[in-house]
Amino acid sequence: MAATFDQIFILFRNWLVHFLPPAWQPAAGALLGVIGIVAVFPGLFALTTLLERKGLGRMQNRYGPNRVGPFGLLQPVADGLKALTKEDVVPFNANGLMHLLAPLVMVVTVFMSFAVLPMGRHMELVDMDAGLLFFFAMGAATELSVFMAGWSSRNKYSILGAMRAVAQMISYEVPMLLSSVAVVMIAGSLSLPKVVAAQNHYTGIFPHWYVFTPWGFGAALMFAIAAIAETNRSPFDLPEGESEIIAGYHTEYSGFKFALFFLAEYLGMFALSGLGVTLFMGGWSAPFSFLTWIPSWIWFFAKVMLAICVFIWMRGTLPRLRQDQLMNFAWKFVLPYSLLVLLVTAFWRFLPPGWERWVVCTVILAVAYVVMGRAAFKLKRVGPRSYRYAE
Amino acid sequence: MSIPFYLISALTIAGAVAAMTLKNTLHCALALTIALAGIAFLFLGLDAQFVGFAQILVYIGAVAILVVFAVLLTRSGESLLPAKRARTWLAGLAIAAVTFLVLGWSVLASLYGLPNETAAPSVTMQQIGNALMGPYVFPLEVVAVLLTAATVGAVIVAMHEKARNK
Amino acid sequence: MLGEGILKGLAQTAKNFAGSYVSEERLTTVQYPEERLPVAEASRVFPFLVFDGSEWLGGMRCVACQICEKECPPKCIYIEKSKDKKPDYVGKQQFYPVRFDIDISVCMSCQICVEVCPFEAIKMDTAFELATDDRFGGLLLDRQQLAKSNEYYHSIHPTEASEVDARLDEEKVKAEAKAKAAAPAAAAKPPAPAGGKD
Amino acid sequence: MTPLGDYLLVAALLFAIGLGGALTRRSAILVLIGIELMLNAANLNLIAFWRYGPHPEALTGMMFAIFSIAVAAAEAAVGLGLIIAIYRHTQTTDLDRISRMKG
Repeated sequence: MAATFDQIFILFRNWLVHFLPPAWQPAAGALLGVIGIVAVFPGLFALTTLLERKGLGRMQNRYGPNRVGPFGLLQPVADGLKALTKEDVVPFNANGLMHLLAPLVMVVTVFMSFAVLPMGRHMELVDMDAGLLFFFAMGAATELSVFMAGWSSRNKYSILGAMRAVAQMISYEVPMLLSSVAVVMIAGSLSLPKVVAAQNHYTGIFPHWYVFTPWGFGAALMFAIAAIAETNRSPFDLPEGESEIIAGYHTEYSGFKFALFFLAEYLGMFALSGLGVTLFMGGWSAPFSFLTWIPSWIWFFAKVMLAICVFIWMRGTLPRLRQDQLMNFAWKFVLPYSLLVLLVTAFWRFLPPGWERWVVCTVILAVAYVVMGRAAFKLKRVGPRSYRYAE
Repeated sequence: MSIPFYLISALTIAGAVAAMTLKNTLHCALALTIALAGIAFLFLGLDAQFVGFAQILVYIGAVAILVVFAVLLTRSGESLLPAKRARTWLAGLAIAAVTFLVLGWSVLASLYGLPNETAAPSVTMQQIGNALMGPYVFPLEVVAVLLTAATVGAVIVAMHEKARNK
Repeated sequence: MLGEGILKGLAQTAKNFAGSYVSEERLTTVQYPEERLPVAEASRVFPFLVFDGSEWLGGMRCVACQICEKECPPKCIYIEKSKDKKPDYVGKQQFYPVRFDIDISVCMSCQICVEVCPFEAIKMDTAFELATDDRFGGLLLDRQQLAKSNEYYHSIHPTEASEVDARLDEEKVKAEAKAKAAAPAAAAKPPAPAGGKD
Repeated sequence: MTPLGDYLLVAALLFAIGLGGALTRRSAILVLIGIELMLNAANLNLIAFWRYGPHPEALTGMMFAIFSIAVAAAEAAVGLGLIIAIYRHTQTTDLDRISRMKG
């Protein structure tokens, strides 16, 4: 019974598709998969906007939105309606085509990066041999659309915001790749379902997730920092911070195009937290061995929502980093530490399994973290500010 | 004779021509991106998955944006260049046409000798990894050193004048 | 160690988040239309005209002396004096305003008119839900809209109202005593022309 | 299955366009874009020959293409660094005016 419930979507799709003549069946199956993704994630996006505003409210000792619908559940519908009915103002000498193309390219590329995420047992849309590389290739394309948005609205603030956003996304993409390469080194394959399969077994009741190994925890930490920076969220949301340069690269956007940017940002959050969950927290595998009867896709979406709550938690807590602090932090702490994590993963890979490799790796990572942390403090780049103006 | 091949190659060539002929330098940079994306799809058409994604990641993800940054930093985005073409532009075009004729002729002349239909080789990442670590480990290290040198070199070359000769 | 501050901050917001579900008094939000915060006693929004008794025009204390009109910094009070007179609370014949308009879109609630009014005729109201859809006429309140009873005054500013009433009663007693004292002198003199004094 | 010849023709055309652009345009950045296109055309040939070659499992073509992409990226980085330095020095990216070696 549990197996059928676990594979319910696959069986449902096969049942739907078998009405068609066999020639069209694979295409129809793929189409249904795409429709599934395009329906589920914008729905989750609507839920997350509400979750975010209520969560932030509760953190600041106030209720979140509770006017529209019971407990504010219809708030996303209200926001969506507002975004759709707002007038879509395009600046006079803006570059019409690029101004329209930027949000579309961003949303399309982010949606394409969902193709490789395994959302359940056998539930990845495309089982690519180089799935992780495809994911990052799509991530790289979003930077270009950010720049197109910034440049095509021909407004000084949006160009500034776009340049800052692109610089930030590029400098945090390198550590993100490096930390996921560590996982590939251990899992032995770039294909995400194989990565999940490598983590999907248990000793006693505890799973073999990579986040519980020393190198995995270090890599997960760096991946989390890079993911938050890659989606321009919370402590790293300088490019679109309201108090900074108005709204950065989407200053000149309004109405539907602005809603598309908003959707793209949240889908980017889902994609990256989905990838983080797949790489480090065992994708769709159950947290304890006695819980495996619960369907696999429930675990994937539960972990993704947990990651989204961490995003929101960070947003409710941390002040915004300045551009020079942000870039220094990327190149002088996150990147070196990711390289070190890669080295430690190599040790882990080639040391015989046993307590020695646990000790060796943990000691190296801990000492490096403390030493580099203090060094970063001493350089006054990352620590509390002692200078009046950024030189 | 497959339709997608013609579509993609038409897109690529259109992007390349646009990249070379547009007046505004920034439009050229974006046309270059379209051409690079087209080439990436051609690689995927040739079942070279790894190279296709690497192409997207490296070229569209980094090089195209680098070009765009350069265009903005040297402020050649706004000012339309007075004379679009170099003084010796006619000679340039002639040379390009001649090279294309020679290459085209050589391809067409040897067309019958080229193998047309072969089974698509299934290349797994495992094989690429082993090849990179096996016979090609030396070039890999050389490229690593080269990339580091290039990064450091580019930073020093482009570093702010005042900071450099301090 | 890098990141200590972050962890402390996260712990704090987590405590807030959890606490808001556990102890209700953490949440200071007042659901406005349903629940309301009690209006502070000394709060002021726009002026209103006080009248004694039940009939708003007869009992109106304002004697159209136009001091408040002159003193009002943004000049948003417009008064026209009446031709005839009417008795005030002491019984003395006084003028009354035929037109007393306040433009509340201009008024800045500075309470100067209340301070300069010698007759305690204008006080500050606390009603703040004054939204209208008519931008011009709707925000120019005439004397009838401004006139409110003394009981209402007592309800919004109890202490101040009682002081004012005490002062007015005291003056009334003094005026009657003076009138009683002046009455025999008036009788000794040839009877005064039939004045309107009661 | 598209025959090898078509890929070679497309690559040749791309190469010619890149060469033409590099030779005729005045702006340094556009010359660099032209060079980028030529390198990509060469990559396309490499992959085409690897794909239709006698034993594709040797992966030689693909390795060449991977290394050529890496080298081209490095070259683009250094090239643009040079262009920015030249621009900062001579305030122009117009190649006809930066033809003197003087200081």
